[in-house]
Amino acid sequence: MNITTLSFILLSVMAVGSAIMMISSKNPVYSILWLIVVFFSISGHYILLNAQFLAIVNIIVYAGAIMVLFLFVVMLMNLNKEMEPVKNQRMLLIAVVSGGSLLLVLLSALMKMDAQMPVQMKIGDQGLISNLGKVLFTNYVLPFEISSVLFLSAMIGAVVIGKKD
Amino acid sequence: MNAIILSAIWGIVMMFSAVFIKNKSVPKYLALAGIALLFIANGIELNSGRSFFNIDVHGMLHTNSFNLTFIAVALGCTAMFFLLNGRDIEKTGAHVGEYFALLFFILCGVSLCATFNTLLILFIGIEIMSIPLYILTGSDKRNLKSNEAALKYFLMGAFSTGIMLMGIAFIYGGSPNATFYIDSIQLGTGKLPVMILVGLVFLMVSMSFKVSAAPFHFWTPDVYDGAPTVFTSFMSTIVKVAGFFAFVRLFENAFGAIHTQWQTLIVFILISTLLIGNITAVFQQSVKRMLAYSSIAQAGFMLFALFALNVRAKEGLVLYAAAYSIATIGIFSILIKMEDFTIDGFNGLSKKHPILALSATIFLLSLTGIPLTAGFQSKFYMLMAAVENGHHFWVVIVAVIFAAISAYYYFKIIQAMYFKEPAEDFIQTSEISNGFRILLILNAALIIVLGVYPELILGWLYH
Amino acid sequence: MGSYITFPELLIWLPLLAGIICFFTKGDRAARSMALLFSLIILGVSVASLFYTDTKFVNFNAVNYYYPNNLGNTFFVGLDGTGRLLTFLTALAFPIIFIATYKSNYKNAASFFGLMMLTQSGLMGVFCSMDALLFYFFWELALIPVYFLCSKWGGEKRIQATFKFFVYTFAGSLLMLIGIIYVYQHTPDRTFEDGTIAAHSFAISSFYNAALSGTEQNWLFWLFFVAFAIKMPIFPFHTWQPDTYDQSPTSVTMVLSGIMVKMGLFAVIRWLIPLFPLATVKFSHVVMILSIIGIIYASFIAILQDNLKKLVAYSSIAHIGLMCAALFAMNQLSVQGVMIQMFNHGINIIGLWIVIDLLEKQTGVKQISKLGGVASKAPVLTIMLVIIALANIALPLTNAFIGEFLMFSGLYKFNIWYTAVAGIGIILAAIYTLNMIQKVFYGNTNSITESVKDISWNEKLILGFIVCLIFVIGVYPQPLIDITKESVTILLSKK
Amino acid sequence: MSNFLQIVWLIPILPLIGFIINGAGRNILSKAVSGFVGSAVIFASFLLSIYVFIEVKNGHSEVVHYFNFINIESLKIAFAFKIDPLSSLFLLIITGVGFLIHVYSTSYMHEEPSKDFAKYFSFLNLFVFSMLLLVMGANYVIMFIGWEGVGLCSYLLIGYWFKNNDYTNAGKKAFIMNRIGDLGFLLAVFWLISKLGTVSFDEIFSQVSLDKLSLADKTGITLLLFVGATGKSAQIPLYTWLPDAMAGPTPVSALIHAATMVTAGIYMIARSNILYIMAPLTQHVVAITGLATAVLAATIALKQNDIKKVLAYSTVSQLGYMFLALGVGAYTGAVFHVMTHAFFKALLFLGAGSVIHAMGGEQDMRNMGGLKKYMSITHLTFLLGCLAIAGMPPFSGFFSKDEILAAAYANNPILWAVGVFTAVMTAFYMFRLYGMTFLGKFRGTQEQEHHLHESPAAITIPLIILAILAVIGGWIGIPEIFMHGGHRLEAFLEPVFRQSNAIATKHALSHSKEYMLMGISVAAAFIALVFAWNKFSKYQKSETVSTGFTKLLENKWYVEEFYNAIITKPINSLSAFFNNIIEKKVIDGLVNGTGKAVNYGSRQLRWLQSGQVGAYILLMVIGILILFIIQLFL
Amino acid sequence: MDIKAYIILALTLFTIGIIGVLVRRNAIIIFMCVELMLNAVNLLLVAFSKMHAMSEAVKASPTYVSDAQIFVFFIMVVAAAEVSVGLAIIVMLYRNTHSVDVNFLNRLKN
Repeated sequence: MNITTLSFILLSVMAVGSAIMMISSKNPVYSILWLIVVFFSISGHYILLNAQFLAIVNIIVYAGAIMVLFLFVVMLMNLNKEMEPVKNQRMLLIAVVSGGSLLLVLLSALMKMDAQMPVQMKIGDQGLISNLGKVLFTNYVLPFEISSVLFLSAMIGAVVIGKKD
Repeated sequence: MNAIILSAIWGIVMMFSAVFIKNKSVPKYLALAGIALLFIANGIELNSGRSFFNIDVHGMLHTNSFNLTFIAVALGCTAMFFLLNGRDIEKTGAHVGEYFALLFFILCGVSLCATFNTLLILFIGIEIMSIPLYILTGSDKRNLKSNEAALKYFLMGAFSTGIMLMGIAFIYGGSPNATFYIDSIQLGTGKLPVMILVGLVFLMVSMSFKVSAAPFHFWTPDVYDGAPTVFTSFMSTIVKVAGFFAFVRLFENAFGAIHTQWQTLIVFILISTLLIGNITAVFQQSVKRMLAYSSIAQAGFMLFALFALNVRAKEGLVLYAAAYSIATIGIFSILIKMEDFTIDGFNGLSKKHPILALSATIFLLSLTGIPLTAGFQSKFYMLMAAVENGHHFWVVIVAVIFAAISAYYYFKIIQAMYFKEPAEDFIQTSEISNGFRILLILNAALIIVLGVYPELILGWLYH
Repeated sequence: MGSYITFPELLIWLPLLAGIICFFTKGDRAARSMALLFSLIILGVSVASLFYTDTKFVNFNAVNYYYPNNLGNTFFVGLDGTGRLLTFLTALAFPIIFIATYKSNYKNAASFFGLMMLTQSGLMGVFCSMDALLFYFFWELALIPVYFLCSKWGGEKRIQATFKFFVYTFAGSLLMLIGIIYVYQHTPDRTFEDGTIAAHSFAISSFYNAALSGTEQNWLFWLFFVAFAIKMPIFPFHTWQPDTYDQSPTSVTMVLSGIMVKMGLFAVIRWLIPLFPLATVKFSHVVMILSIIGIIYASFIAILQDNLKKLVAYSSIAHIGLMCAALFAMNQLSVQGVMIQMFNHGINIIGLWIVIDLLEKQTGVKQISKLGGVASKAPVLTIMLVIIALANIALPLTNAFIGEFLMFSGLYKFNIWYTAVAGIGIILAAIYTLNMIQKVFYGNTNSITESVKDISWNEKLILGFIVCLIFVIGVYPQPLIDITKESVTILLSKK
Repeated sequence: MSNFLQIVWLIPILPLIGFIINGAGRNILSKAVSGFVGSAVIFASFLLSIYVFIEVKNGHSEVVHYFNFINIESLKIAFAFKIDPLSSLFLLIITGVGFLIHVYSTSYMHEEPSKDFAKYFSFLNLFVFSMLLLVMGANYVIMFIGWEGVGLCSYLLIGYWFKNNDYTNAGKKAFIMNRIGDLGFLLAVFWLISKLGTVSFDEIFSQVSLDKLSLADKTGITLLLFVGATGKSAQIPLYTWLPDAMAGPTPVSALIHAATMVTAGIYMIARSNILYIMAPLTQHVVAITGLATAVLAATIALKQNDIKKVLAYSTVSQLGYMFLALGVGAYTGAVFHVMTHAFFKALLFLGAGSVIHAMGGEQDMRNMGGLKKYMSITHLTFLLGCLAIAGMPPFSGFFSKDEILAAAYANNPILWAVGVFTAVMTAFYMFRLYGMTFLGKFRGTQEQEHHLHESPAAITIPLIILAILAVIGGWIGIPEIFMHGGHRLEAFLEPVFRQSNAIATKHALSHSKEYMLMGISVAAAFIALVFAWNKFSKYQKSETVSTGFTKLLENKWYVEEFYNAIITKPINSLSAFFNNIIEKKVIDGLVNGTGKAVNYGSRQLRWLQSGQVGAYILLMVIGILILFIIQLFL
Repeated sequence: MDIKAYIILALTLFTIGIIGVLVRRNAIIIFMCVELMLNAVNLLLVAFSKMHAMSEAVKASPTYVSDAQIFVFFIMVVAAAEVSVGLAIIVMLYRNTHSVDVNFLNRLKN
């Protein structure tokens, strides 16, 4: 077991564990914090895969911006208490069973693949900022520009919905 | 291409109009001008095959007469929508300019969905269509139903986005070419790698969600019911048929070669959609909610395009898009004028407003699929396609039985309008202008024209 | 082609035009007169078409517009013998109906007559179509105005009854649509006048040449037949009919029972048998048994039926059952019998409805048990009714006798026992008809029938005309036979 | 081709014209005019018939073709009349007796309002028209037109007093029973069409066609035709309508239900004699049915008290006799009996009518008696009629009946024995009738007695003419043993039955045997006659309730009740069952059930739409799961 | 590492996200679970891109291999936009009802 495998396992356990903690925490603030831990461990994975740009963006955008926004909203609403009075055990069971069987079905199908398909670890330059940047502004200029429309609509949305009449 | 860029630009124009122009009715005219411009620009592209904008898109978009015609249909329906419902949009809330801006952005998304050639554009296009819709759904801010609809729509929409992305990821992973271009995923005709299959199912689920096909339709009735009626009209027509066009475009180009391998799934979805849509619609008392279920039922018929996936199916889809949208926009525009959205609210409409009743009848007949209406032609093309396809013939028979059931709820409204007496001293509708009447008649006439002469649209498909 | 207006076109467009004009006519009287005027003009056209058209099916007087659609469907209309007979019946029935109900007041008469004329247009279209899709179009189009007519101007339970009728027939015709599409996929290429070639075609000639295997024919037969059986209606698809006849305004009931039920038979002649000859032979027994069950069953129900309108409805089911059975016997006698019986039944049943309408209008009831003694109050009406009712049960020297005689003799050639069982229907028909005459017209008057008056000029005129027609055809049916002779031969050659 | 025979179309058309004039002008015409028109057209027809008869007698038989009734490739039916000895004889009977009855009716129906009077005559004319068509038709279809037509007229005339429910019921019954027979007739015609492709008599009876028919065909066709005959001529099992038909005016009973219409069956079988003679089984069936009917009706007639009912049952019985004759191949005998029967039965009915007229509508013989002194002409003519029907020589009935009995004996002595037994009963009940009506003391009310009178000339003259005919009518058929060449009727009809006679095996009876048979039957009948005369000339009303066999007879063997139980009731309950259970519950239940199922499904399915996002997504996940399972594992 | 490991990981996270969506009633948490699902997809995409980097055929055009990572970038972009709209909607609802519990969202049903 080399260091790559070890870190993979470590990061994976961390990600899955925190994810479980996130969905099971009663306090929304804890959930947010656990989710941030998940994001960090996924960023760790990105680094392991030598996708540096995404690792950083993930931290900045997700953990930094988005989750902070969530946190703000939760605080704003004063939801930092245990808000859900009754836990529906039956729903939990059904959810776990159906989710679990979905996972099982998918995995049992996918694991039947015979071919070993190794993943390039720690090396490779596709994930470097310069390379991605070049591609993004040449080949991907259309989606890039078009996503501005997305942001415009998000902006208008904030105005339309958020602004008091 | 013209439509994508101009609609984005015009969206921004509308956005600024909201800031600079205080008069509430100006945005409507501006929007009409914009849609006219879009329509003409798209028409020029369709006619000459050349775009105003010469951008290297690296094959991410693919325009041909087929999808340009579809865009033309969508734009035309939007123009009809603006004409019929412009005033009602003004009444929805304070941000008229913004609403129109969002509608134009949605049109941008529609155009993207019609012309995409990579999964990335599809994803962005779908999101551009969805996000403004979340907002428009919640635009009636004081109305709890509208709030609730927006949140439901948003949560479920986000969930389906997740599903879709998972699908895209698996397609990418399974593709030997490592590509998002739908036409070069390169599948043999033999047995598929399991990753592609997984991706295909995920994609199918998320697209079914967008077109509200069962069992992924659950958002539809609630959202259509809760959203402001004008926007319900828009999202149940133009956005939905765009979703369908994207659905068909995706599956035809990416997985068309292995059609038989996933046809069973479509059969399952198709039958459940027809079943749930038609059966549940029967019991509805609110016309708005009934139309929501009817739109599910109609989706069931449109799914025949995927079921058959041949030339006739694609022709039929475009025709269906037009027929369904025109009729639904028409019937919604009448519904908006009603004071009472229940079926009883329509009682005796023919006495007070014969023109409204007549055109509503034509719309409903078209939705039922009675000959001489566009609705018949479109259903006919779908059935043609399905029969031509040659597999699962029984599905066609089941479908027509459901089509007969659909008459049950559409005719309830006709019965109410013509054969029942209104309650005493009942103010049935808000004020109705003569212009509206004329537009309605035009709209109804369009349905008849398309019913007699579908070439009007189909002729452009092979231009 | 199409450079001059031909009879089938006139027969389709004139009623349509009339319908539209009626819609926009102000005033009830004006609309009524307009409709009557137009229906007479159409009758004139139809009569002319009887004389000026070539009887041969192959050279039928057809208009064949190429209508630019890659499906290969055209506005293709024409008249063969069967078509001419039924268009004539249609053209004849409408003026009769209009004159007989001339004194009825309809709310919103403009719409009423407009819809009536539209119905006529649809019916004409069905009988003239030489293109399967066009046929389907008209098939449905004839239904829509009738739906509105019944639901708007009908009786108490009209909405449910009519809707049942509508959904029933609509479902049936959708099945037929699938069948049409399937056959279309198997038609040969078609070259149009301008040289374009469509891969398939809806034209009747292509349909007749469709390459269909035996098994395909088997299930396609049922897809088509169910649609037609519902329209006719054949047991057990008939339950819409009594309710609808009961609830519809009488003039619409006349159209329904006089002409629309013939659509089913006509469709079998024009489409079903030539398209699926193998299946026709294979399933003829099934169809005939169903039809014959229908004859007996409906006749039995009619015996104790208290509702006058439903009684006529059930009698109509029995008669149509006989026609259907005879049609599937597929020999010259039976088919010829069906052809002329379609016409005769139309005339007779319209006559019956006129009388029933008069009674109902005067007394306000349609229960047989509440009526009685009408004969002493309205002798002319009684005579007319007795003649028409007896014609309806095929007494010799009336028109229906010719038809039933031919049908039965053809049926007999096919199968003795079917004929014998179906023949029981003759006896049962006598029972219910005479029961009805006895209970309604004979006996003493009661408080309800006390005030019945005899018929007035327009009814006398029309009933007299019908009675004359009954006897003329009954004594000299040959012209009627001659019109359809050729069609019969051609149909039988498809077997 | 003789041109005068071209005008035979006038014979049926004249009554039709009478029908139209009386029918259309019933509001305008006075009684005198309509009565005159009605009778005159028949008289004109009668004159033409005589003319035709003479022509035929001179050997001018032919088929007169007018136009093609139905003309299709595989079936040509001509509208043509066949004028031959058989039809010309019937023409004479129909128009002759018909004319007398028309004349009689002008007086008998005089109390009716003029509108109804005209209606009556128009119906009567229509009847004559139909009857003429029946006998003149040159093929089975034209015959059938008349066949149904007479049924219709019978229906209309029985229900002439349409306000009375019993009368209209009787009419209805007559029509329906006739229709049952008609179905048999029609089936036979269809059978002929399917085998031979023609319905024309000449073609069917040609040797070529007969060869085409197998024995089974012939038996089937003749049996079916016979079914038709049982309906029209009131034989077992379809005889019950005829006694009920007495509800009609008495002249109608005389004309339709005694003299003419009911003999249509005999005419038809006589016409088809060649087919029958070639189907021995049918011959047996016809003979036995005829005889059974004769016995049955005679027994019933023994205990009837309604004067018309007795006559009606006697008619049924006599018709049975005729069928016996047909069954044993004595066609001439049958036709002969038709003729004599027409005379004496018309006479009896008209006489009864005269009595009823005088009694003010009373028909119950128990309330009559002693009418001899009040109505001498009626009495005398009636007595002659009774003697004729009882078969007393030299009255007409003797000759025809004797011929039948002789033929029956030749066929099978048992048939003869039963026939004689019937003849005895006939003599008995006829003289019971005679005794109860004309002899003894008057048993009616004072008022009736006061009202009694002889009928006017319009009634008595036809009676007298008919009485003369009833006496001498038989003389055209004097048996060979009395007078060589005396059977002029046989000679006249010979061309019609030539084919059959050639085939039929003739059992020539020795003269002594024939005398003996004749003697036995006449003697037996005479004894019965005398016995009845004695017994019923002293008839007194008694209130005793009859029991046992008498009761059985009084109730007509309970046949009506039996039919009611096995036919009428099942039909009604079947109708109710179809209507209430099958139609409403099963079929409509299925149709409406579909609608209900959709509604129910709708109500249930909408609970899926619970409003809970969690539930929605759960259902979606399950949907995804299903899709994966379909895609990956199925 | 084999791609299977990444598939297992990503699907596990994805499933946890789905289960979270199903069991939680707080709209914000549900939304966060959706974000978790998106992250699982992102991870999988990156892993696939690195898997394809090993394939000789694909190596020839290096930009192809970057496609997935660009895609991940766009997913993040869209997610950000979605978050802004989503949170706005949640806040709006909270303003009107003082609750973000989705179980109370049942005015629209049947």
